[in-house]
Amino acid sequence: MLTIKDLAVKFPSRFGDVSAIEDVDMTIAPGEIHGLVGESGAGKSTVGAAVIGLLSTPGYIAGGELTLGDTDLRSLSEQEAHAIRGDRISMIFQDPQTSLNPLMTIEDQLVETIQAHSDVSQGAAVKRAVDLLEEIGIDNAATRIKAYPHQFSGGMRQRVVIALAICTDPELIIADEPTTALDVAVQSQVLDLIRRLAKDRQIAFMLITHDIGVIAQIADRVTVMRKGRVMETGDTEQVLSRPTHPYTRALMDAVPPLDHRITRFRTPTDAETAPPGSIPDNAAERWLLEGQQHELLGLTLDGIHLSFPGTRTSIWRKPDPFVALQDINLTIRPGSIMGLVGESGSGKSTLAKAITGLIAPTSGTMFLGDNVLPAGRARKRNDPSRQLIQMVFQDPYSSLNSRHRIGDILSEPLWLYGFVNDAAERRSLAAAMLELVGMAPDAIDKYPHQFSGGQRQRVAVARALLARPRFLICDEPTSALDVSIQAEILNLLKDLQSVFGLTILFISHNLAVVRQMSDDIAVLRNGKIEEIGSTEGMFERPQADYTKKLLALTPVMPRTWQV
Amino acid sequence: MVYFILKRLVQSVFVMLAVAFLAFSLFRFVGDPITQMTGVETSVADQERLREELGLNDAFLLQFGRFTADILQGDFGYSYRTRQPVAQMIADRIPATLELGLVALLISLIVGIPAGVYTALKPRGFATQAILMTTLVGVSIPTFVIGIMLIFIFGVQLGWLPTFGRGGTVQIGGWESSLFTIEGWRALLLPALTLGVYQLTLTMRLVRAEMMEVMRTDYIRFAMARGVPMKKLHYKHALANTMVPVITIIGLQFGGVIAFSIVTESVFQWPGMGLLFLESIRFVDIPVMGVYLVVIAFFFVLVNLLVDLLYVAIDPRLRVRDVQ
Amino acid sequence: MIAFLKRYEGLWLFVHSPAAIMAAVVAVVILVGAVLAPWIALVNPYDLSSFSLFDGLLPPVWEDGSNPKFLLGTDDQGRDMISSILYGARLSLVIGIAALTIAAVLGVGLGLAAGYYGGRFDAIVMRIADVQLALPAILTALLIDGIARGILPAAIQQDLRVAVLTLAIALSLWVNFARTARASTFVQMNKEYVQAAIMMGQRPSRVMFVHILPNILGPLLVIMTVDLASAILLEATLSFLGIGLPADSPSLGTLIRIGMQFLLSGEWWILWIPTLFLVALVVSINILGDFLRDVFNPRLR
Amino acid sequence: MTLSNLAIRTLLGSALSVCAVAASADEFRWASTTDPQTMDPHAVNSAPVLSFLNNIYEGLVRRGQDMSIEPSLATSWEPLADEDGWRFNLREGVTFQDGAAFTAEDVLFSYQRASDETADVRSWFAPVTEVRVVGDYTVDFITKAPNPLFPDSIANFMILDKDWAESNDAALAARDAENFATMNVNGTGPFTLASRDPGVRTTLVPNTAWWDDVQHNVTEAVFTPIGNSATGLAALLSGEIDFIQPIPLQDVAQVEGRDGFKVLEGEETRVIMFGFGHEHDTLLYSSDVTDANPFTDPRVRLAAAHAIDIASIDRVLFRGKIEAASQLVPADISGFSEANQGRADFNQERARELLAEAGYPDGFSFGLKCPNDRYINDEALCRAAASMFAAVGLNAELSTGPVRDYWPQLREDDFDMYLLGWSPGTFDMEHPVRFLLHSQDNEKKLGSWNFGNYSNARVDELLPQIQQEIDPAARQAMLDEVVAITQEEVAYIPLYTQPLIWAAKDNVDLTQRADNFFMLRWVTVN
Repeated sequence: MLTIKDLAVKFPSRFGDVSAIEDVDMTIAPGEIHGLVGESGAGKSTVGAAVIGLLSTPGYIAGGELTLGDTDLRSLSEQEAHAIRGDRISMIFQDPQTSLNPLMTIEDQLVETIQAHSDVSQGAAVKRAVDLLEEIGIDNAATRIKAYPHQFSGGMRQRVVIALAICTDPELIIADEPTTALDVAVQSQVLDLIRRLAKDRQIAFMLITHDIGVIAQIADRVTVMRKGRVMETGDTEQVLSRPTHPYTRALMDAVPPLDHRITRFRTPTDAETAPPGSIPDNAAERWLLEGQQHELLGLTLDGIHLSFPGTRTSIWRKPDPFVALQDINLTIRPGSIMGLVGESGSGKSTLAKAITGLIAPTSGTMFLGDNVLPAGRARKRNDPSRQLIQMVFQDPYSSLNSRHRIGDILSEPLWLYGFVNDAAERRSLAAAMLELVGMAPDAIDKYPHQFSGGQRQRVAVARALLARPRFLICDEPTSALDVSIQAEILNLLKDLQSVFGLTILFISHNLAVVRQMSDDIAVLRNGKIEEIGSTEGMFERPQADYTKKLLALTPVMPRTWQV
Repeated sequence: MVYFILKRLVQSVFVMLAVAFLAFSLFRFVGDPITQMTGVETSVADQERLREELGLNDAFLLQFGRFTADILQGDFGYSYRTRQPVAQMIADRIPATLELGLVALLISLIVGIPAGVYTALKPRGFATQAILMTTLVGVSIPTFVIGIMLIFIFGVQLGWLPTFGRGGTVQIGGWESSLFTIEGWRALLLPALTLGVYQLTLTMRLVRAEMMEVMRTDYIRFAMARGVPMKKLHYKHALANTMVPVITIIGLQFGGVIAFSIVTESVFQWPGMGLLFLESIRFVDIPVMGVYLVVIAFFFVLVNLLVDLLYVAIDPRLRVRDVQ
Repeated sequence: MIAFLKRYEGLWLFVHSPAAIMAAVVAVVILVGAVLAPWIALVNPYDLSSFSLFDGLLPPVWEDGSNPKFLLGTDDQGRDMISSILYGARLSLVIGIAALTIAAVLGVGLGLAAGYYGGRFDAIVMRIADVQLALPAILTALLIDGIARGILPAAIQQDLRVAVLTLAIALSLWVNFARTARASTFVQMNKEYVQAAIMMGQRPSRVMFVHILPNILGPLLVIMTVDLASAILLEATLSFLGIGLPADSPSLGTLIRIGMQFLLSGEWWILWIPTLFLVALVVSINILGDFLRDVFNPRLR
Repeated sequence: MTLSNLAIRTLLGSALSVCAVAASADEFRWASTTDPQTMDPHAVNSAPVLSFLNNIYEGLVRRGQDMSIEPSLATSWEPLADEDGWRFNLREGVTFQDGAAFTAEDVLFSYQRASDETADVRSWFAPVTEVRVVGDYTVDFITKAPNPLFPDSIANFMILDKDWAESNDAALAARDAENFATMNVNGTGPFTLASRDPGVRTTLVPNTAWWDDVQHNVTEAVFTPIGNSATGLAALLSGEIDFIQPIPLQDVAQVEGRDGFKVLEGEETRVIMFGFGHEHDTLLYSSDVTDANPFTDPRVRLAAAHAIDIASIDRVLFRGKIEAASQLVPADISGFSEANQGRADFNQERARELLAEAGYPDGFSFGLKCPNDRYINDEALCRAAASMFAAVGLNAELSTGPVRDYWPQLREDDFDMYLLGWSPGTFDMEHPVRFLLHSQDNEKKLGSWNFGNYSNARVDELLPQIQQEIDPAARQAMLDEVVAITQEEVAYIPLYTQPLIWAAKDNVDLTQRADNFFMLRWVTVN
C-alpha cells in the first residue's frame, strides 16, 4: 500500500547538500504496524516527514519513489498534498502536551479536521467526533468534548491526538515516538489502542521509535536504520531474534534486559574506552585513590517530608500545599548502588534535590554517614557534604556550561575545594581524568558543544569525580542517550564504582536499566515509597501491586527472542 | 482569578504611589513657577508673598503630604498658569490624547499584524525583505521629522489633510470626540500615523517572531498533518497563539504611546494631554505636570490590568480550571 | 576552511549578508569619523573662535554660491556641516554608549540578581521596574532633567548637561535589560549546570556572573544594539523638545533641531544632511541588531 | 465596547452638539505661539493676555495704529489743577457686552481690582494714591507726584463692569484658583467671547453694540495657539489659517514666494542688549582671571561693544531685517535721544587696543548667559556673539537655557555677561531708565530688572526729575544726558531692535502695531 523506493532526502546547507537519508526502501500493507527503529540521527523521523510531505525547510526529496496506493506522492502539487494530509495520511506526534492547540476545544479541533476532508454538517461532524472519542476510550465523550486540551491528563490527551489522526479514516498513520513521553501504564494503553485500530480499521501504521521493547511488543514488521540508511528489514521476530546485520546485533546487545542481570554490556562501537585500571599509571586515578582517606559513606533518610506551597487562587483560603515527598525512609548502604525508580512526577528528582541541598525538606532528617546533613539553606557553602556528595544530571546538554571550556569545567571543583592550587597542575589532572573516563585529553581546550551527548556525559562524570566524592547521585544519567551510548555510560559508572568504592543513588524511570545497575531498589510513587528491597528480590518477587503492575506493563522482548 | 486581579490591584497602587512621589519630586526641582506666573513689572516682594501663599516655602515632606492628601480627596489643585482646576484641564484633554493613542494603536495593529503574519509565512520573499527594510528605516527617523514631513507633503504641498488640530469634534456626554466626523478623521490621520509608525514596526516584528516560533510548534505541525485548511491554520491556530505575548508587549507599550504623543501633539498642535504637559513645562506649571505624570501612570496600570483580563479571555488555561 | 567557518558561524553569516556588511561599513565609517573628529574636522564647533558668522549659510559645493572649503555647506553660525556632524555623531555616540553601559550594568545586575534570588527581592525589583515602565522614556528624561536643574548649582549644570542627559536616557533603558536578564536567568536557573554550580557551593556572585551571565549574553547583546539606536533617537527627540544639549555643543539630534528652523527657508542642507546621517547611523545599528538577533536565534532565519 | 456604546449614543443623537467644522466665508482664523492664559484682564501682566483682551476690553485710553494714545472710554483727560494727578472725562452711552451701562463706578471698581494684591498688574498703579469718582462720567486719579506720562501708562488698564464682577464672585482677580472672570468676559470692546477652550481654540464674535465706528468686516474670529513654528507656517500655507504672528525670519522668503500670501515686516519696540555684572568683584566663570572683574572697567565693556559685527548678524542671522540700536529704545519711542544715535562700530583692532589698555592684552574668559526661547534667534545670536568676542580675545563660556531657568539665574546674580531684551511698556524712554538703568532699589521698586546693578548717581538723580517734568524739552534734555552717560560708560551694549514678522493671506488687510499687539478691529478680509 505504502511503497517507498530508493528514497533520498537532502538538506541544502551552506556547505553543500547534506544527505539526510539515502536509498530507503520500505513497504507497509494495510493493517500493518511497521516499526522504524534506530538511534538519533538515523533519519527515521525524516522518512515519516517525507511521506506526509512535511519535511522541515529547507529539506527536499532528492530522489526515489513514494506511492500510496495508486497515488504517486511525489507528483502532487502543494494543494493536492495538503488535501491528502489528514484525508489519507495522518500523523501522531511524540508529546501529547504540545500536539494540541491549547486555545481550542477538543470539539473545535475534531470538527474542523472532519469538515476539512468531508462535506458534512456541523451536527454530523460533532456526532462523529463524539463516537470516535468513545471508541478510543474516553468516557462521557459528549461532555468531555467541550473541554480544552489542558483539562485532559497525558494519556487521555494522547488518545485525543489519536482520535484526531483517525477521525478522517486515513489509510496510513505515521506515529513518531507516540509513547516516548508517556509513563509505562499509559504507554501500554496507547499501544493497545494502536494495535486495535490497525486490526479493526485496517489502518497502516509507521511506528517510529527508538524503543526496541515497544517494537517487539506491537510491530508486525520492522526496519532498522542507521545514519540515513536501512540496515535491515523483516518480520519483527526475525529481525530482533535473529539479526543478520552486525549493527542490529550490536543494538540488540546494548538493550538492557529487564528479566536478568548482565555484568557488562557489549557495546556496538568497538570499545574506544578502556575500563579504569587498564590505563597504566593514570594520574587522576592515583589522585582519586589518594583521596580516599574516608571510610565508605552511606546515606540515611529519616522521615523526609516535603511539600511546596500551592498557587494561591483565593484571598480567603490558604492554598493546599502540593506534597512532593511523604515519609521517605531510606538507607543507602556504604559502597552500594541504590536504584530509585518511579514514573514522572513520583518525586524522584525532588528527592535528589533535597539530598543535594537545593531544596529543603519540610520535615525529617538526613544523615551522611553518621553526620546530620543540613537541609536546604542551612547547608553552608563550605559544608563538607558539598564536596562529598556529587551529582550526574540527566541532560548532558544542559549540565555543562556551554560557554566554558572543558578544562575550566573540570578545574572548578579542584580549586573550589582547595585540592590543587596550581593551575597547571589542575590542568594536567583534568586531562588525566578525561582519559580515565575514556576521552582524549586534548578535549580540555574544547567547548561542550563540540562533543556528542555520550561524550558530554563522560565529562559530567569526570567533573563529579574531580570533587573526590564519596556519594554520587545519578539522576537519569542515560535517559537522554541512545541505547548504545547508554550501555557505554552504564559500563563506565559500574567500573568507576567498583574501583573507587562510591556509594551511588541511581535514579531512573527505566526498570531494565535499574536492574542492571543497582544492588538495592526503592520504588517511588506519588512521593511515597511503595516498596524497597534488594534488586534481585524485587524483580523476581515483587511485593507491592504497583511494582507488579509496572513490571507487567513494561514492554520487553519475549525471552525466546533474546539472543 | 479574583485573587490574581486583587494582587495586581495592590501592585498597581504601589506603582501609583511611587509615581506620585516622583511626580512630586518634580514639583520641587523643576524651576521657580513664580517668575512665570507674574509679569515683568511685579516686584520681588509681591513675588515672595505669592510664593508664601502657594506654600512653596514649606518643608518638602509637608508639601508632599499635602499633595497626596489632596489627590486622595480628588482635589488635584489649580494650575499656576491658568488658575483652572487641574483635574478639569487634564480631563478636557484626555479624549484627544486617548483617541490619538488608540487610533495609532489601531493603525499599528491593523497594518502590523497582517504584515507580521505575511513576513513570517514568507520569510524569504522579496516583499518581506522590502517591508522589513522600510519599517526599519521608518523607526530610524526621529518622530518629529516624520511628523513635519507628513505635514508638508499631505498638508502643504498636496493640501489633502489638515496640518494641525483636531478638526471637527462632537460632544458625547462630556467626551469630545473627533471620531464621528469626516473632518475629525482627516485631522486624526497624520498624527496617528506619525505616532503609530514605531508601534507598527514593533507589532509587526513581534508578530513575525512569535508567528515563526508558533509555526514550528507541534500543534501547528499536527494541524498541518491533519490537513486543516491553510487559512484556518494561519489565522485561527497560529495567530491566536501569538497573541498572548503580543498583547503583553502592546500593553507595556501603550504607556509609551501616550507619552510619546507629547512629541506628536507638539508637532501637530494636537490639543491633548501631551501638549498641555509641554506648555506646563514651559511655564513651570507644576500641578499640571505632577498630575499628568500620575494620570500617565494610571493609564499604564489600567492598560496592564486590562491586558491581564485579556489573557484570561484568550487563554482557556487561565479561565477553565482543570476538571480532573 | 569549512570547519573554520562552521566554528565561527556568525562570521560566516556575516560574510554572506550584504545588508549586514553595508550596515557595518556605514557604522564603522561614522564611528571612525566620530572618534577622529578632532583631527579630521575642518573646524571645532565647540571652539567659537574657529569659525565665523561671516561664513554662515553657505550651501554644499554642488550648489550655487558655495565655498569649496565647506563641502557640505555651513549652518547659520558659519560652522562647517561636516565638522558639526562628525562632532555631533561623536557626542551622540558617547551619550548613547555611556547611557547604554549604565543601563546594561544596572539592568543586568538587577535582573540577574532578581532571577537568581527570586522571591521578595525579585518582587521588589519588578515593582521598581513597573514604576519605571509607568514613566516612559520621555517622561523619565524630563523628570531627571528637571531634578538635575533643581539640585545642581547653575554653574555646573552646563558642564553636566551631557551627564544628566546620559543618566536620563540610561534610566529609561535599564528596565529592558533587567526584564530580559531576569527572564533569561529564570530559564538558566533550571539548567543543570547552574544547579551543579549551586550544589557544589559556589559563591552566588560567581554563579551569576561567571556561569549564568555568559549564557544570557546573546539576547542582551541584541537589546544593546537596538537600544543604542533608541538612545540616539531619544537624545534627538529630547533635543527637539528643548531639553537636550545646548546648541553650542551639538549632538546629531541638536543639529536636527537647529536644522528644523530651516526646513522651509531654502537652506535644506542644515536639516537634511544631519538627518540623513542620523538615519544612516540608526538604520545601520538596527540592521546589525537584526543580524545579531538572527545569529542568536537561528530559528527566526 | 465603549466605541459601540458611543456609536449607539450618536445614533440616538442624545446630548449631541457639533462644533463648528468648516470655516464660513467671513470667519477669520489666526494663530500665535502662546495661548492667553486667562480672560481676566487684571490677573496676569503678560503680552499674550493683554494683546488678546484688548479686543474685548477697553481702557480709558487706547493706542492707535501708530502707537499714539487716543481717547477710548475716556473722551478727554487733563492734569488736575490743585493737586498731582489726572482727570478723565468718560464717554457716555457706552454699554458693556451684557448691556449694563458704563459709568465712573466701573472705573473705580476696576482700579481697585487691578491694584489689589491679587492682581498682577498692580505695579501700574504704584504712583497712584487715590481714585475719586467726581461724577457719573468723571474720574480723578491722584498721584504721589506730578506724573506727565500717567495716561500713557494705563493703555492696557482694562475696565470691567462692577455689578457683573461682583455678582459673579469675580470682584478680585483670580490668583490661586479660577473664578468667573477667568473664562468669561464682559467688556466694552469691539469683540466678545463666543467660546473658549483653553490652549485649543478661542472664538470671538463682534460686539454689535460697540460704541466706535466698525472698521473691520470679521463676523467670527477663531484663535488657535500653535507652539511649533513649522506647524504654524504649514497651517498658513495650507490655508487653514488666515494670519499668524510671528513667523520665523528664515521663512520669510518662502511665504513671500508663494502666491496668495504676504509677509508683514515691522519693528518691535524691543531692544536686544548685552548686560554686565557691574557690581561683581570677580568674574564667576573665568578660567584665567579669578581675582578681578574686568567688566568694571568701561574700556573693557567698550572693547566688547567694538567686537560685535552687527552687519554680519543682520545679514546671516536676521536676513537683513534688523535695525542696529544705539540706546535702550528704538527711534520711534518718545524720549529717544536723537543726540546720541552713534553706536560703537565693529572694530576688532580698537577692541584689542582697549583690552590691552585695560591690562588684558591676551583677553580673558568669562561666562555669557543667554535664554534660548525668549527672543528671536536668541541662542544663535549669542553663539555668533561669543564667536565674535573670541576673535578679540574675549573668550565667552556660553550657557543657554529656557527662560524658566534664565530669570532665576539673573535674579541670583549668576552671570558675568547676559542677554536681555526690553520693550518699554509705556513706550517712553523713562521706562528702561526706571527698570534697567537706575540702581537697584527694592523699597522704591526701582532698577528691578537692572540685574548687573549698573549704578550712576547722576542717573539715579535724574530719574525722578524726568518722571515729574512736564516740559517736553527739559525732559528730553535730561533723557539725553542719561543716554550720554550710559553710552559713555557702556552700561549695556545695545544691539538691535527686534524685528516683527507676521504673515497672512493676501486677502487679509491688517495693521501691525509696534507692540506686537494684534487688533481685530483693524482686520478686513477681502
